[in-house]
Amino acid sequence: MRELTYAEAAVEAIQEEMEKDTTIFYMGEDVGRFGGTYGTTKGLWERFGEDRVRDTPLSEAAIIGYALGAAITGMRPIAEMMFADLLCLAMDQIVNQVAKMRYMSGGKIRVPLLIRVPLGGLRRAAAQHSQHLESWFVHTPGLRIIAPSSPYDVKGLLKTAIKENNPVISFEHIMLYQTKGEVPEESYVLPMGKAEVKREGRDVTVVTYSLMVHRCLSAAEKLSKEGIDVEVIDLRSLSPLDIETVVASVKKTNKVAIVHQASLTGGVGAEIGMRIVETAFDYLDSPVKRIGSLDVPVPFSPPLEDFVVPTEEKIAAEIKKIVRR
Amino acid sequence: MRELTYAEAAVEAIQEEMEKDTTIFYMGEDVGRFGGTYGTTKGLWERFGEDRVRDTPLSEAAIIGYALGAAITGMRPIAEMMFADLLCLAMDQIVNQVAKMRYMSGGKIRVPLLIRVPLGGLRRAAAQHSQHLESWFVHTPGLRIIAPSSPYDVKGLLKTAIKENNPVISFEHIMLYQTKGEVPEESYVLPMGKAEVKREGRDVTVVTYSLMVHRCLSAAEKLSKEGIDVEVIDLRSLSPLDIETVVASVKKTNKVAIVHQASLTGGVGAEIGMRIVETAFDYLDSPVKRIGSLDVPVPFSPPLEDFVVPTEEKIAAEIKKIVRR
Amino acid sequence: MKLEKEKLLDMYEKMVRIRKFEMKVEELHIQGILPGLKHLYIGEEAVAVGVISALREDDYIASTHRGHGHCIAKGSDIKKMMAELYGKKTGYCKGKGGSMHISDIDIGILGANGIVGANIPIASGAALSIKLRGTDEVAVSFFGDGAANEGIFHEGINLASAWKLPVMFVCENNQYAISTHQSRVTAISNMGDRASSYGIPKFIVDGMDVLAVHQAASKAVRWAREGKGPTLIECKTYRFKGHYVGEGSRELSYRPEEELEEWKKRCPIEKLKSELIEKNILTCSLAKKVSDKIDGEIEEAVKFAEESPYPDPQEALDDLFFEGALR
Amino acid sequence: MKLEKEKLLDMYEKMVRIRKFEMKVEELHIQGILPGLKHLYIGEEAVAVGVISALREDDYIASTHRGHGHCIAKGSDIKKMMAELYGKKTGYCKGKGGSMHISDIDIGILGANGIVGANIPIASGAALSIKLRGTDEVAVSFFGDGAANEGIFHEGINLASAWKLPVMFVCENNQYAISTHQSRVTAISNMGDRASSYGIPKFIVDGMDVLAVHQAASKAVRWAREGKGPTLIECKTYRFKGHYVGEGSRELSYRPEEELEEWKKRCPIEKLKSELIEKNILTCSLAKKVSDKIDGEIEEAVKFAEESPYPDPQEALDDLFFEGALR
Ligand SMILES: Cc1ncc(C[n+]2csc(CCOP(=O)(O)OP(=O)(O)O)c2C)c(N)n1
Ligand SMILES: Cc1ncc(C[n+]2csc(CCOP(=O)(O)OP(=O)(O)O)c2C)c(N)n1
Ligand SMILES: [Mg+2]
Ligand SMILES: [Mg+2]
Repeated sequence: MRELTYAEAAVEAIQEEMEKDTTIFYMGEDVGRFGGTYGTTKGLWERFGEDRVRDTPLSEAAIIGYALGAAITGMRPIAEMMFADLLCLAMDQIVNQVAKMRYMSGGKIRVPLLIRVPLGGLRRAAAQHSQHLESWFVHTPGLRIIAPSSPYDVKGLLKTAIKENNPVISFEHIMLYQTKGEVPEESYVLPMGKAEVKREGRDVTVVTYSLMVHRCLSAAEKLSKEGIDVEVIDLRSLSPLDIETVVASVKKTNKVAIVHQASLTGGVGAEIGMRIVETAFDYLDSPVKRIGSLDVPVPFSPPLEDFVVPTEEKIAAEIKKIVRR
Repeated sequence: MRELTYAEAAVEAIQEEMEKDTTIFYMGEDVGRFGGTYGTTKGLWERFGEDRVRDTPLSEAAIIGYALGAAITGMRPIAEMMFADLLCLAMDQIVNQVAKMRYMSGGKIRVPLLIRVPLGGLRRAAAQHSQHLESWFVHTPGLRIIAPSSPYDVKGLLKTAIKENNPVISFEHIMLYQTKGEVPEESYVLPMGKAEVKREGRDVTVVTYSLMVHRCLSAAEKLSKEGIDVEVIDLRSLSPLDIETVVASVKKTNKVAIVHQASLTGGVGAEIGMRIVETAFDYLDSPVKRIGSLDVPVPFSPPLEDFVVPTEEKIAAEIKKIVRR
Repeated sequence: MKLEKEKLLDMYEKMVRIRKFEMKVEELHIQGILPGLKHLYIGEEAVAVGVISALREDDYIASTHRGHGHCIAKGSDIKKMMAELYGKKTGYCKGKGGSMHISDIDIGILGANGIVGANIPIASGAALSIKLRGTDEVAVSFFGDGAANEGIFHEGINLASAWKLPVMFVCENNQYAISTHQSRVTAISNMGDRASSYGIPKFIVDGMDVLAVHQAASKAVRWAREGKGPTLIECKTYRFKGHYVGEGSRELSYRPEEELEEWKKRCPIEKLKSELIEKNILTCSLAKKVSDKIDGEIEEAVKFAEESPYPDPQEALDDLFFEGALR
Repeated sequence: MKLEKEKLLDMYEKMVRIRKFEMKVEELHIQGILPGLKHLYIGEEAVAVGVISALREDDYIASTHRGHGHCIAKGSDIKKMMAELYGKKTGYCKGKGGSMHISDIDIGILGANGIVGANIPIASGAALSIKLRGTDEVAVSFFGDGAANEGIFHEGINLASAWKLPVMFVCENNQYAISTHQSRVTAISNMGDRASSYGIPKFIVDGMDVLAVHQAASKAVRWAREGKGPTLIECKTYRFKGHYVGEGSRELSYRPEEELEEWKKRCPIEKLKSELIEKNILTCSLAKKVSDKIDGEIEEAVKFAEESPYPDPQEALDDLFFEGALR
């Protein structure tokens, strides 16, 4: 099968949908001719022109508010925040407006709006350019959240997100954009809210998403050589959360770790962990283990950042501890 | 002992500190002669004048940014957001600036800054005036978070918060401001990060904070008549979290429920629950139970809001289920 | 610009409807019948009616916390509005929204908004939608003097002017944001002057004079429909009541009684009434008829609301997501 | 206004120091030695030096993502700066900050900032602090043309003008925010004209002319110290390099080579140099001496950074909270 980068697969999803539906348009900072700082929109401007692929000023709150206004009056906007830390500048529009608009209207208004958000540390970009803020939005009723980890997934999930008649936030790890993977030529979609068992295993379940999927898979490979058989689940969506798939696995392995790059305290891992405890308590042989970034802002210096973010080694070591408990 | 309202006790704390230290000043919307929409600053303007009790324009991001700039250059500001939902407009300043400033400077800068935040539903104020957003800030390294439930606590904790050389957010439930309680004449402080066992009990531990403390205590009274002996813990601070007190109680009762008014998914209850699971797994007789608001924006209509927010009856019923499991 | 008699009478009637609706709301709130927060539009009727009477039915408006007047001027059904204020199932939002969130997308009301200034980009986004669809509606954002100091005012208007969107920014300058007089929190007197930061036309008008407002708005509408972009209209007005119902005596801590009395003398309804009477368009008996008719409507609205059921508690879980098919 | 010879030479030297520091940073980055993101100040030296040379040592500045120039102009130790860019323990922030977060509170540098526009209220807060303490320092916020479209620009400046704070808002208008020319995202040409929205004085100056910048800044400083409040200074300038190091050929997708070449002819350092030579303040041999001296400083800085240790990984956990006593 042909291979695409994650960035290319994402663009392809958008392009296919924009070709079919002229109400879809794209807006954000440097998304036009520049193609997005991280290549999020490469080629779209050339194909669709500047009416439908719109460069905005530095005005994050306005970007989301405009997209919302357009979404409720017949358009299907895709709005981009250049990176997740900038969500902080648009929280009112996202949380107080976008997420609540339909509900507050008593179900009369529809909000078909996709917000794309590149994110992630490990780029030595320091505290204000490295945050994983997904848990805030998981805590916000009214939003759907996806966090695809592969070119295949990002294409399929973005297609669905664009077709959705509800607001969706897509968190896309910047370190994934240049990774390659198989993407079929034929059109396909992936359902939101469906996790994928990336690797089957008997001894322990590891639940993760986004970039950490890859670190967990490497850790699992390494552990398999030591005779530990790890099941790795990629959540793909965080809202809705496919707790069934997770619980089914936990019922099999009786042990579970949750891994994410967001800082540990208050991260999505807490929610996932509690759902497991609530649903599968009697199947658990050991406490649910959470592995996340250390609870500090992301430091700049490489040895510091590498210490803060979960590494393959750390993940492997923690899994081993659980299994050997 | 004399009785004060929660609002009065809070004002007294601020007044005492402002009298001792002229670098303390207060800023926010309508906090001057008007005394704060919820009476948060009643009498301060009369006593300290408009230089030290400053009415701002509607500019939430600027309020926090100004307070930060003043805090790092020799002042000790207290900044108020009129209600928690407005935090959404100041997230960049709070999360990207205030919380990270010291760390990013390598520990050179100090940020003695208190942010006071009235909050809370049950006022029929609907989706944009009723949110409990504390879990976002618990997930933000670099902030201290308090959520006092009584006049005594709010005075003691605010005094400490004002003396702190780190940023503190004080979440104060609007429905508590007019409640009364004993407050000694003599000056006192309460340490941050110390929970209080509000009621001792043998059968089950209930962990809560802010307004829900009162609903839990009523539920506990009711249950005591049915022979169920509930221990109620008021966390008082959410960062740092006094997990020791919680765990000590759980080791005694072997059963635990966490109750908060924030919506359930991704709420602080998940973090607290996971900490319990991580530290006291082998002592748990049943899964940790979380009780929070239902995962929808807060609706306006009284019967709807009352259905969404945990009631005394619901809390009691859930506790009973745990104990009878 | 000469307005037809019917139009003038319609404007008059709408202003009276707003006034009487708000007075009833105040009464019901004070009686403890209506829950929640309410911000009355009394005194400012000329702004909503002046602007909205310059619009077409298919144009959009985005409203504020002080939004009843905009809704009524745009043609909302006051029965459904009243039911919403009661928290009843028959209300505009099935009781989920309340006073600060009434919307009616079918008649172009994009919603009241509890966050000051937040409607500015939303209305502008509707204008972007209009432009992209190639139709010729316009969108209006109403907001106060307080909102004009929010960052979103700046972001929202700048982008609309860069993109030449058909949106009108209407600043209802009643001089106060809750207790805070604008002169204490901004160094300029006319919010309309901020238009120059965005290179757009401004109109600064007497917001107690519905005809003046209407005239400015009509020019702005034409400007927008011709594709020339946004405009900023500042209407100098005053609220005759406290910031919210129940503020009571606190009001007098921040604004002098004489100031209030002065402004009350400039009541926009009285002003229009005497102008219309002078022009022989309105007579005292016709005015009485209008008044009676509206009293009847309001009575009916209250009755409708009273008799409507509350939503079933379980309905709190509905309406969060659109559950139908994907596009 | 006549500047003393020493002052002029000092300004010249600072500009050269900035330029050479940045060229070294570019080189080290391209060699893969420096991690992370870097935004070079090359071409804009006259702004930082022109403004900061009008300040006293005890005045405050708040800087941007493109902040090396401000720090050097304010007197930062380039050894500690370079060490920070390397991520070393001896850097200004012990390696925790990196290029976008260098601060030195001891000499009034409140910090570079990775969030565009975010320093505007922070500098203003320092000005509030000055006013409350009753001292006479001033604070300066630097920001770009892009930042001038952020909501915080509006909120920050409005409040400073309402409170008449001693703060100067310096817009470094290099015409682009990353790839986006200001004319595509705002309808006006001079960001300085926005001063009128806040009733404050504006200065619109040639940002390639350090003496013109210095002169405007000096007036603004006097205005601030006299308690008259904030000012907005727009400096028209241009960055000679891509938005960030490593942007490479993408740069040419958004700005024409000729434009770049035109601006390069207006190099602020060359301009000052020839003016000083003309005035017999500088000679070619003195210029050579300055250049050599700074080359030496920079070599030393690189050596210092190279030889410095990385922080111990565990140190990532330090410095989050002040752990000392309460006040
Ligand atoms: C962003 C925001 N800040 C503060 C509030 C609280 N608040 C509600 S109305 C109001 C005053 C608004 O003043 P203005 O914009 O002049 O409108 P007016 O009430 O005078 O009609 C305030 C401060 C809010 N709802 N939203
Ligand atoms: C609030 C915010 N939006 C977007 C970005 C991403 N970004 C970094 S620099 C930049 C351009 C800034 O332009 P300008 O203010 O003109 O400064 P310049 O880079 O030209 O010096 C952008 C968009 C950011 N860091 N912060
Ligand atoms: Mg007002
Ligand atoms: Mg620029």
